[in-house]
Amino acid sequence: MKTMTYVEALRDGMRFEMNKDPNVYLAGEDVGIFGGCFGQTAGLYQEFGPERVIDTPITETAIIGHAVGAAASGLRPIVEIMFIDFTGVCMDEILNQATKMRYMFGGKAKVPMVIRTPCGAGVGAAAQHSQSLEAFFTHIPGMKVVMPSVAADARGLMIAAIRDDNPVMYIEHKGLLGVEGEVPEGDVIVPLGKADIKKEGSDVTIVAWSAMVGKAMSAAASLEKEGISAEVLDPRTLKPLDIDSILSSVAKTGKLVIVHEANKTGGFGGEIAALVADEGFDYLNAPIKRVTAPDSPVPFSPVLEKAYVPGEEKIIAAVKELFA
Amino acid sequence: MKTMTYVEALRDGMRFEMNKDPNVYLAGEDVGIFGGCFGQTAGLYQEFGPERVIDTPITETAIIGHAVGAAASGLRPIVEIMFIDFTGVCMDEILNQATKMRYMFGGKAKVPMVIRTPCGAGVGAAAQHSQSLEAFFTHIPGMKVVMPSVAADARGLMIAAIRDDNPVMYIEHKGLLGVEGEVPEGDVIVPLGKADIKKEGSDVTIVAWSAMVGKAMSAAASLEKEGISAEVLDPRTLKPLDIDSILSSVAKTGKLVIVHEANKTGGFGGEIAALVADEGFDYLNAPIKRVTAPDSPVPFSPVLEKAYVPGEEKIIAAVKELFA
Amino acid sequence: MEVTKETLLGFYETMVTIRTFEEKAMELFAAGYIPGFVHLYIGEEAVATGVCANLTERDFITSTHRGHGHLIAKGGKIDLMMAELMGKVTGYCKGKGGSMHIADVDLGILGANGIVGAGQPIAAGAAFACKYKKEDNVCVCFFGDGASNRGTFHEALNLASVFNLPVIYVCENNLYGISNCQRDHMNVSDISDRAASYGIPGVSVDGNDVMAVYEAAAEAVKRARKGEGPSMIECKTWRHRGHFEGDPGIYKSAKEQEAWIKKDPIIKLEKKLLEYEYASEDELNAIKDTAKERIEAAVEFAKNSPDPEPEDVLRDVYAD
Amino acid sequence: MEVTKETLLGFYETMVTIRTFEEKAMELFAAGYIPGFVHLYIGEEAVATGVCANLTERDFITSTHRGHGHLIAKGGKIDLMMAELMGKVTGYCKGKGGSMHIADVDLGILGANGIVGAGQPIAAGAAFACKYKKEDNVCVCFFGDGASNRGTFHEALNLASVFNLPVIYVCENNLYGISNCQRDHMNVSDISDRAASYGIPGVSVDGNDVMAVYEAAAEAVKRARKGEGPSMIECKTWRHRGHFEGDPGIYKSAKEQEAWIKKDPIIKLEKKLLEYEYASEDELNAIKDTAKERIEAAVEFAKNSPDPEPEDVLRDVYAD
Ligand SMILES: Cc1ncc(C[n+]2csc(CCOP(=O)(O)OP(=O)(O)O)c2C)c(N)n1
Ligand SMILES: Cc1ncc(C[n+]2csc(CCOP(=O)(O)OP(=O)(O)O)c2C)c(N)n1
Ligand SMILES: [Mg+2]
Ligand SMILES: [Mg+2]
Repeated sequence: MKTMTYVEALRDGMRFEMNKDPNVYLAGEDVGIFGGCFGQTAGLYQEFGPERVIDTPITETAIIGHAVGAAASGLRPIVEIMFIDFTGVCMDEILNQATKMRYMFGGKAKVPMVIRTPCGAGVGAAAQHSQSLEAFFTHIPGMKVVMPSVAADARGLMIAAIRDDNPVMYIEHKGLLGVEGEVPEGDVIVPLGKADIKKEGSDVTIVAWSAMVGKAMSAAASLEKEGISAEVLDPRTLKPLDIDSILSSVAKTGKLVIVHEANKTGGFGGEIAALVADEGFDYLNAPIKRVTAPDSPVPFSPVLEKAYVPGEEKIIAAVKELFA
Repeated sequence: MKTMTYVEALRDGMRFEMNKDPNVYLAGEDVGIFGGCFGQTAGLYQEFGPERVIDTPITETAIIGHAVGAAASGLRPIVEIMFIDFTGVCMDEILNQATKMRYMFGGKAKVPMVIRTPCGAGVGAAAQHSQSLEAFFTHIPGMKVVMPSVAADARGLMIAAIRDDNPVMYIEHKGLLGVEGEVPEGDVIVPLGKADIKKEGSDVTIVAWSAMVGKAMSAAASLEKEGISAEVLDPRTLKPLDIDSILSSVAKTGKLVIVHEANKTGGFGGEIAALVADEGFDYLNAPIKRVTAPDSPVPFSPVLEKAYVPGEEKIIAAVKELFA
Repeated sequence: MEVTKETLLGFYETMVTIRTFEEKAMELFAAGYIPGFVHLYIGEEAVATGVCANLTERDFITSTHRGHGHLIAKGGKIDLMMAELMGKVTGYCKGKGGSMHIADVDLGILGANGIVGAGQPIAAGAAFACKYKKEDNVCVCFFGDGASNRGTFHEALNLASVFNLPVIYVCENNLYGISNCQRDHMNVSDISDRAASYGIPGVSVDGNDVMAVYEAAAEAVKRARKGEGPSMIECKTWRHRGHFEGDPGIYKSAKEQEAWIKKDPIIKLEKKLLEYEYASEDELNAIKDTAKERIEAAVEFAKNSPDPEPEDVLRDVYAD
Repeated sequence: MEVTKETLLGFYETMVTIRTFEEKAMELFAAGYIPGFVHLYIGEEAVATGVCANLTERDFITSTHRGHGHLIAKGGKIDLMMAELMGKVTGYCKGKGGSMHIADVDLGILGANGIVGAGQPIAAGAAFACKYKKEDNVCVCFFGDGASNRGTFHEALNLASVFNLPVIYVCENNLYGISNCQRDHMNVSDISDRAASYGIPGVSVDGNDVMAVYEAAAEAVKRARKGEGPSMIECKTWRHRGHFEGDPGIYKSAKEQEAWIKKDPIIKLEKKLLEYEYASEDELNAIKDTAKERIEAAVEFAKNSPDPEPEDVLRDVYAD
């Protein structure tokens, strides 16, 4: 174990695989000497050189499109989209090429590629640089989606994502990059599709991912003091989703609160709620609550942004409603 | 009332508004002399001329992008994306420009534009020409989404969409274009955000939209014979959603089945299930079921396509599960 | 450039095979054997043939919605193609793809594509892989005049140029994108002029003259193999049929159509072969007959093949 | 082209106002008054100034992430801008947009934009509206060298050409897209050469020479107003600061930076004004002082303005 920040951990995951497999390379805007907009790739250019750490023009369509072609021809690209908000620019390449190629070709192609991209509000970057768009990608067959919440997962999921033979959206949260944690060294992966129970509890299940895990944990700590024992579950991978772990937890607690930073309507919280309202209906003894951002673009002003991002108080309030 | 097909009805809606408001124009690929890939715009070029019915190059990004600029400068564009699958090409223009401009500008812009686009499988058009992507658009604040299931709604929602001062996705289903129905003439709109109860019933609520409404209706007819009285509700507009009508229905029936053609995971059925599992939890006496396409791209072969598209039998089976 | 008799006869065979395949597809579509959309390559055979004659199995291509000709020219198996058109489980894609998605990755065929212009960056990626692995194989990207207006064209050619990739962009300018004719969809007459925006060499050739196409492609492929970077070739040609089967093509004038039909690439090549005395009429007919037989056999194979099973729907979504 | 003393002094005043605004923004950002990202226009003032001098309130512009200069040159109100930078409810966007989204639709300013290249098709759309309404107003689209590699550039310029729209594409080539310098992101030296791909006239000018920019834009705006279609102008310039505040700019050489600082557009204009005896040093200083006072007043206004209320989050999502 080693203490590192989330950003160091995800970088270390890339470095580990790049050292291991010469077919792994990294491409994107300003990933080279600049080191990435939030320093995610700092030092990799110096370590691996311009043939494996590649600055591209501002050209998201070609970044993802080229990765599809490279992956289908035997390489394992990691491509960065500087902000998840820019995936709109290359959505066709994600929606209709990367994720569908294998199926359309009758299983006769492999497209192993990782799209690394930061999400999230909280840094005053406003509507086009702060979104949480994971729901889009969970809706695309052929795609996998991971959203680490702590440094260890940032590294372990990165290695697993690179080794996976399918397109993987690796969504890192801007607000977590600087957060430290204990990280195992060496060839340790976090398997895709396995949830992590961050805290055991018996009265209510809180499912949260990415930056919301921390808030759910503080909320759970506060609730504990008031006598409510919350279990906090981080799915870590949204697609494939470890629904079994969620159902087991709800079977125990009978209550479910889902927390995400994305807009409420059409967010992935709906999917989880729907699965539980079907497969776990008999376990439930109270409504399923979602704590999310409101249905607005991300506002600029810190006052508004604070009102936008779901906070500990809102989680606590939602849980308490279930006990009212 | 007049009998017309769904495609005639939606065209008549465009014609009606174009006659009424000179600022309404239509642009897209092959919408002119060719009349649209499925004949949607046939005759409009002849009627309104090349200044108002405009063929564009193959350039979805510029089609939507130009519409944003035109709408913000006082026009009311209707723009066609030939297949909803191609919205990936112009997703940035939809996600970050059209729908966010008003908010980002502090309410000081209006972007009245209609994006008309066909969805749906069933014509052997395979993975890149058959998708049902409505869930994406429901997740975007600032957007409205309509999906007519019958000719009357095709016309009435079209007029309402054109008059709306916001971006509206108008999603027409390829499989419905030739279906006839009674359509009111003149200045009759179907307001956005109002569900339609297609059939009253007391035992179970089936929510379905677009091409699934017809299948839900046949399923309901079959179920009736077996003594199960299904209420069939067509939201017509997914965003804003008439959740009150859905809740009232579930309050009566206690059971909910949601049917959509889109892939299950991340589909809009999850959102409806989540809303009901929250606000209507106390009404429910059984799990919420979803009947949807499986999580695969749309396959080409008719045998596979038939297995892909949710059919009457699957709806019946899902309903019966609730009574087992 | 000297071209042997064998080479020219090889071109002829390929072009005739494509034509015969397409005529059969037309017939089968009309008879209801082929579901969905079918975009035929009739009239454009010289392009795929002349270009792919410069490639080996280790080279890559990306194709389009109008892809049958590219596939055949690159060595694709016509029985597996025909079975795929009919949605059979023996088809190239096990019936999951159909005409717009036929692929043979082992032969470097990275797929037809239903999204106009989508192959352009994918081709850059395949070429990137060639370069990354320090091999001398290359990638050819086929696309239409209409596709040259897409943003992907701009981004892909710029990327290819900046990375100095071994990729050849081949524009099949048949003067129309569905109903939209070139003078309405762009204000340049030679699309190859657009290569200048990327510092890439661009040439325009008669796309109905297989020799002209072959030579331009030979030059471009040589440059690419030597590490001298991307090129663009515009081939001016014409599709004889509607955009897809079922399109009556009302947007084209009869005069234009007639003039172009006279420039049929196969007739052009036939004349040359007879003129050079590389073949007699009988010999040419024999080639045609062989093609017909091969296609008939493919049709038989396809017709006798089983459909996929409904359960197959959920297979092949992910690699594990 | 003859330019009067008044015009030149007007340019000077605008450029100085932009510079002063930006220097103040820099200071306020460092002091924590401005959240988020701030991209400063220092060094590029001649472009916005020379271009917008040809526009009226009825004309449109689309701007970029580096938009303060465009807004000021087009007549934007600096107090509302400053308040917006600080996220105040009195700001142009009621605090919802911030630096990257400032807009004033009434003045034809269709917004700064956080998506590189997104303004290109939007500008075509505004120009489309001008033409559709048969008015003689025009739209100017500002964008960077990096943005000229985006697909939007290609699609928008092609559309503008095919539709013959009154739009002027102004490329601010400051030689870098963040850390990626022009020779690494494209293989052409004059970006204006790309206009040829669309049959559009393109010129390159010294973007630090306000007169050169003004004249090129005058010509292009005249063409557009007369219905003669789109144009492209490349203005070669340099940003003095990092890409955004906080970027130390390690990717730029000190030598390059030094050489360009010497070509500061304001100093260039000052020299000319003194040389022509259009103004004395004192008069120039007076202009600078006035600009400072105006900016200070704007800062006061902004600082004294209230924040939005948390409930405002859900307002302005839809027009009703
Ligand atoms: C992105 C996208 N837009 C539109 C279409 C619909 N479409 C299919 S083929 C075609 C015309 C293509 O024209 P061109 O590139 O010239 O190729 P051609 O058909 O002439 O061979 C269009 C518009 C599509 N498939 N993809
Ligand atoms: C589509 C998109 N890709 C990437 C970015 C991140 N980004 C913001 S500004 C910038 C550089 C833009 O360069 P250029 O167009 O030359 O403008 P400059 O900053 O030099 O004025 C980049 C890459 C973005 N905002 N949008
Ligand atoms: Mg064409
Ligand atoms: Mg720049």
